[in-house]
Amino acid sequence: MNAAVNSGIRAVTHVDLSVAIGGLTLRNPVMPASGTFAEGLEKVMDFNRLGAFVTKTITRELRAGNPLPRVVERPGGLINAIGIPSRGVPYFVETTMPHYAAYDTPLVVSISAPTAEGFASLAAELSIPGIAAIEANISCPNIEEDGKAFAMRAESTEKVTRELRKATRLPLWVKLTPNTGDVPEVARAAEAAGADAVVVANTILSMAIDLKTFKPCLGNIMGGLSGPAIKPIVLRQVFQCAKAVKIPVIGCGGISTAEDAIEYMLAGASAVQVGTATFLQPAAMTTIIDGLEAFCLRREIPRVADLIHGVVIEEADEPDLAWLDPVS
Amino acid sequence: MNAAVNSGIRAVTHVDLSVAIGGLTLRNPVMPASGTFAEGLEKVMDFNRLGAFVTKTITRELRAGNPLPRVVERPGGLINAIGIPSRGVPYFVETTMPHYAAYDTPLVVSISAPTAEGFASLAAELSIPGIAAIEANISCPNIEEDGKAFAMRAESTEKVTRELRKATRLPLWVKLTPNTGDVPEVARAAEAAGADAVVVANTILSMAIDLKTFKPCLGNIMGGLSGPAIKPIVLRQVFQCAKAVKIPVIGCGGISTAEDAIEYMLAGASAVQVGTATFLQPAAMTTIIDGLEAFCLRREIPRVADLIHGVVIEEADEPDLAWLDPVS
Amino acid sequence: MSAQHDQSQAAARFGAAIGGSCPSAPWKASIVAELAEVVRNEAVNAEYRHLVVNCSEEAAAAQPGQFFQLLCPQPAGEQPFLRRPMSLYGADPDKRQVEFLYKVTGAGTRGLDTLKPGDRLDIMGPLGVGFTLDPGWRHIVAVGRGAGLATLAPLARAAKANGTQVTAVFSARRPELLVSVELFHRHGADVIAVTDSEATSGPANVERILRRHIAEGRCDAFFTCGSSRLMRVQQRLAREFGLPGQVAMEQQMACGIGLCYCCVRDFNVNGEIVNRRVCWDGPVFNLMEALP
Amino acid sequence: MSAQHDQSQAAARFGAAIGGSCPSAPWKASIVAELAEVVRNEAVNAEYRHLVVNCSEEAAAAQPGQFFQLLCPQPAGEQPFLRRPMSLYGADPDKRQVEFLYKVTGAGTRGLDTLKPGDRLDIMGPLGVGFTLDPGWRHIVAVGRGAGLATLAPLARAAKANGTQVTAVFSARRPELLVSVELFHRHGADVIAVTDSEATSGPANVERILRRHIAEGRCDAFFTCGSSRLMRVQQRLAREFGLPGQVAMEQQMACGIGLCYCCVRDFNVNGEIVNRRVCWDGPVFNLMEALP
Ligand SMILES: Cc1cc2nc3c(=O)[nH]c(=O)nc-3n(C[C@H](O)[C@H](O)[C@H](O)COP(=O)(O)OP(=O)(O)OC[C@H]3O[C@@H](n4cnc5c(N)ncnc54)[C@H](O)[C@@H]3O)c2cc1C
Ligand SMILES: Cc1cc2nc3c(=O)[nH]c(=O)nc-3n(C[C@H](O)[C@H](O)[C@H](O)COP(=O)(O)OP(=O)(O)OC[C@H]3O[C@@H](n4cnc5c(N)ncnc54)[C@H](O)[C@@H]3O)c2cc1C
Ligand SMILES: Cc1cc2nc3c(=O)[nH]c(=O)nc-3n(C[C@H](O)[C@H](O)[C@H](O)COP(=O)(O)O)c2cc1C
Ligand SMILES: Cc1cc2nc3c(=O)[nH]c(=O)nc-3n(C[C@H](O)[C@H](O)[C@H](O)COP(=O)(O)O)c2cc1C
Ligand code: FES
Ligand code: FES
Repeated sequence: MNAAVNSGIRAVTHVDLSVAIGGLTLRNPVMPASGTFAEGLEKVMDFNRLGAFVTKTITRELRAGNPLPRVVERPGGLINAIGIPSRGVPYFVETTMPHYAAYDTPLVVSISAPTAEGFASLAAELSIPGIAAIEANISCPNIEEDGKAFAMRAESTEKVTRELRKATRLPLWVKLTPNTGDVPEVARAAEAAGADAVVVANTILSMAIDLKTFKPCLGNIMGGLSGPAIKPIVLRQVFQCAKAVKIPVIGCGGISTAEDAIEYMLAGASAVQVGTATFLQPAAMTTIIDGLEAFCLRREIPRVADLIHGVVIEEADEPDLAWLDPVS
Repeated sequence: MNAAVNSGIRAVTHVDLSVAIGGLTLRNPVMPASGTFAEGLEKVMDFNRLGAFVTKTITRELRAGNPLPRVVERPGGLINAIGIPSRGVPYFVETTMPHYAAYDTPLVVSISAPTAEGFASLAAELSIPGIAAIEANISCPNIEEDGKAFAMRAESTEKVTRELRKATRLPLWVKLTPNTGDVPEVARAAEAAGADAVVVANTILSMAIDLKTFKPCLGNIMGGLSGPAIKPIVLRQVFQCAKAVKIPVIGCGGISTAEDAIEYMLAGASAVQVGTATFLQPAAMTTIIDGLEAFCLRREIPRVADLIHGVVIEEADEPDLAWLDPVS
Repeated sequence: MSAQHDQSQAAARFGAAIGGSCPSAPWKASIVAELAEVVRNEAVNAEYRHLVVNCSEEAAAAQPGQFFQLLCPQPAGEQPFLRRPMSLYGADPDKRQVEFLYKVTGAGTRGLDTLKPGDRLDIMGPLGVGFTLDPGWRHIVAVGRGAGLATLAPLARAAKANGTQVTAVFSARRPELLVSVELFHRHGADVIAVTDSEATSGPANVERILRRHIAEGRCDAFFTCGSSRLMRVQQRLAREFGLPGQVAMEQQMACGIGLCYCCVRDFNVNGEIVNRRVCWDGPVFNLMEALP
Repeated sequence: MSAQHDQSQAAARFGAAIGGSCPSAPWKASIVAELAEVVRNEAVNAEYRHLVVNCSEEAAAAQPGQFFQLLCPQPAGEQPFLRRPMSLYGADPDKRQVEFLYKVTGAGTRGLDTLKPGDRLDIMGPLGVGFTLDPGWRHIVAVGRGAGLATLAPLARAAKANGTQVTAVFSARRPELLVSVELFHRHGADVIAVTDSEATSGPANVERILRRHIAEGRCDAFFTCGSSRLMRVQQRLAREFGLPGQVAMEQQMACGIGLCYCCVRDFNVNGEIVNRRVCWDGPVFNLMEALP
């Protein structure tokens, strides 16, 4: 169909799963989404199979996180307002990092701060051996008032990314919010300011009300929606961003199966992050890796990277009626 | 819990379902969402039971609509890129309007145009007996390039609403898009420019790719997501808008049951529109009306309008652990 | 539709206008969504299943060519969201039953396949405009392929009641995949089977068969469904011999009742290209206006 | 956890680091999500159901106080999204079975209620930190109410194996709602039932019972679950008499394995308020550190 797919090789017997993400080469494109991963999963899966580790967002100061209840379920998704409970940097460096040092998998640390300067100094402090990349969570909808965040606007994104870029030589990933009208514009701002990749996206600001008590279901009133419900929305944003920037886009939103991951890669994602799916199927990430490999073998695609932005867009100036007649 | 709920009346034997929406009093708060309603439904339900009729968006010029396929389903929702196939104003006035004139239910006509002036002249032309209100669809994500629309920005919303206000004395409802970062700001702009109500919201711009062909599932590449999947997101936007403006907010997004409608009213909606649910249960609207009445009777709420913005927000400065101990 | 109007106006006069509080208004639905009870759901060959359900009076009043929208159960791991259109395969107003003949192709029909007698299935209908039989026709020819055979099936019985003789030309990949041959025989129709495996299903052969019928005065009208290739053959012959015809069309559907405009197709109405909703203006259309 | 480390490092050395292409790596899961087969799912009284499933070796190795996350089937019209935490009610490593005792309260447990023998249920576990039995303890007292009785149940067997005598003080609204009394008797435990309907379940009466046991030297440690009111009584007595104790806590859970921080509670650790994840640091905690 497109060149990458019919690349002339007859029988693909081995699939190269590796992908390049802004300075890093990952053994495969599958990694956890920040805040949905911790050491507990090592009892479920072999950590050496993952493309990367991504930590829960950490902050400089100690934080308690949001009031309870912190999650509420809805059909097809989860609304969370965990907030960012954080034990601070020393705890992270002394206790969390050594844990992951045992594996041959790059460690990406997610950071957040209330100011651009705060982001920069935190990034500088964490630019140490053992950390492979920094993911700047400038999109968390819970910590700023009424869900606002840096990533809501191109200007604030450009500013914070520029400060971060000055502060670290590590690969810099910037995680965007889906809660804005023009995500590709924000992605361009991050690229212009020196980001090595953008992660699209965080959760979608949402709400739920309890009909028994008439109170919001979450202690924080509003929270972020994740899971299958948001997949078509974030997939569209990934598609738009991949057209807008040259740096890699990492897709994140409702990915539960290998098919979901492939759809994201076709839309333009160079890698994917898996969040809520892990809560339902703790081995989701390794199942997805296996499924990616099987799909490429079946479709004779030698490198998983060939899928990236593989969506076939045809000019259709009149209705395509070809599928209408499946029986003749 | 709140005053409206325990209003001192012991046994409610009759519920007043009427609501006031910017100059109109509706017999109940339930009406169809534009583009999901037509005369076919009169074979399914008694049209005299609806709060209002809302037509498919019409334009001045004849339009063909988008290339096929125009819809694709996803778990919990539907992505559509119907576009606005329109037979123009004369056809509407001569053929469609008489049809609805047979009922004692107000007719709301949804209009769209590519420019503010186009909107205004269309509104003027349709300010005729038989039309109870105008709903300006300034949010349709399919007609403007890459999903942009007037309702993406406060300034363009203010401008188009001001022109519309000058052009008609009919109640003016402005339908907003959920695809922007600050919906309440846009709602405020519509209010400032003279809108009588805002409808929150249209569909959420989305995408789906076919893994067999690697092509987008929709002829139009992108489309709008509707149905249960979007409910938590739009509910949040209704809550934010109801805090931001004094004019009524009409909630629209994923409402399938009376419980959904109540949740929207608690969040701040004065009325609700039902779209995709009708495709699955054609009598969804009348079922919701019955359910609203039954809920109010059960909870001893004399007027359905008492539900509006009835959500109970408590200051919670520490985790609320009360629910933890259901057994003692 | 005007009857509808009158009823609704009556409702308005008698107080339904007061709103939600008067569900006992004299208005009455002619299209219903209901939980029908599965009586039978069995394979008829490697591809097709035969589904019979007990239903309401309104649903059992369905006419040949009309269809239903089925809310299919979720098969394991899949979540079909929309209803699925299925032609009426048979209706029995006395027993209050309707029948469907469906091919298992995707998530929705895989869901249908899980139904067992006694289970409930949410069916919505009857929908759309069906076939019309002119009382003057003495002999009609029905040409179908694939699921089109299901759609044409109720014609056999209706034609018999109309005193019209039917020849059915049925096309399939292999003889064992033909369906409803028995049913046509039972109603006194002739069935001519053409198949890919026997190399008899090509347009040239079908045209030969049809010309023979026309020549023998045994083709007052064409009825067709399921193959645009065969439809084109009939359009050509209908034009040549000035014969009328009807075709049942398919199209992806969301609402099934004319609300959403996702099921449109182009039609050639006296040289002008006109856009119509298959679910509401059809699914049965004038053969000469259909575009492949 | 350090054993895990060693295994994973070994895996790294032996080539698993090459990535997705080596699923046969020597690494082995100790927590699994699997499709267990339902053996039994029956009501034990008006509120509780007893569920027995065939499972893997890993799951059947669950310890008293640990729990599983069950992916409940969807009951009609409802879509529970998250898994639901359920305490281990019994485990048989030989038969490879685990048991649960659950109360039907909402969408998830209504879904569990639809399971029939032979059906599959996706269970994930064993999860969390369970109870600890000191080999030196001769007599322990277990105090439970509601679903807490399910959580305490596997203690009866473990205590017997440890040579420890158990007195169970079971609280319920009405006598007929008490569960697992038989089970405790079978393992040689004394059961004292207190109920609301007989006005014996108040804290004052429970305190009297506990004080008698302490006075008689029949309370080396407290174990409790299901009532913060009764927990406070035990905390007071434990402090007064310098006795150890363990409490199993509940909290809403999303992941069940320490990833999401939705299940946190505050604990008083030597006067300092500390935040802990019930699913990962518990669900069993030091009685003296728990806050109601
Ligand atoms: C008016 C009408 C009558 C029909 N009658 C019959 C019948 O009697 N027997 C029968 O076997 N089939 C019939 N079909 C086709 C049947 O609707 C499809 O096979 C069915 O919807 C496939 O659903 P699925 O979930 O199994 O497949 P999927 O491929 O998973 O469906 C995905 C989507 O595409 C749509 N779709 C897929 N194939 C078709 C198709 N051929 N036509 C229209 N939409 C399609 C589905 O409705 C759904 O929205 C009819 C179609 C129409 C429009
Ligand atoms: C570690 C642990 C062990 C448990 N063991 C048992 C047991 O052995 N037997 C038993 O009957 N119950 C037990 N429970 C409680 C059980 O998990 C809930 O009753 C169940 O989750 C209710 O789900 P639902 O869908 O039926 O109710 P819903 O009210 O519809 O649930 C809505 C949400 O609230 C959560 N929730 C509701 N009630 C509770 C609760 N009491 N504790 C925690 N979360 C809750 C659900 O998990 C879900 O996320 C245990 C809870 C925990 C945390
Ligand atoms: C419980 C929970 C906690 C999260 N915490 C964080 C966080 O700390 N930092 C962050 O950048 N994103 C956080 N996220 C967002 C996820 O990383 C991810 O962007 C989002 O959940 C969408 O992906 P999914 O649909 O696969 O879950 C959190 C999500 C969940 C569900
Ligand atoms: C098939 C379809 C067509 C639609 N056409 C229009 C339209 O013409 N004008 C408009 O303002 N909204 C249109 N909408 C949006 C709906 O009015 C509504 O805002 C949206 O679907 C969300 O509500 P729901 O989740 O209840 O469907 C359309 C939606 C669908 C599904
Ligand atoms: S399916 Fe909606 S108009 Fe035909
Ligand atoms: S439930 Fe996720 S951390 Fe405990």
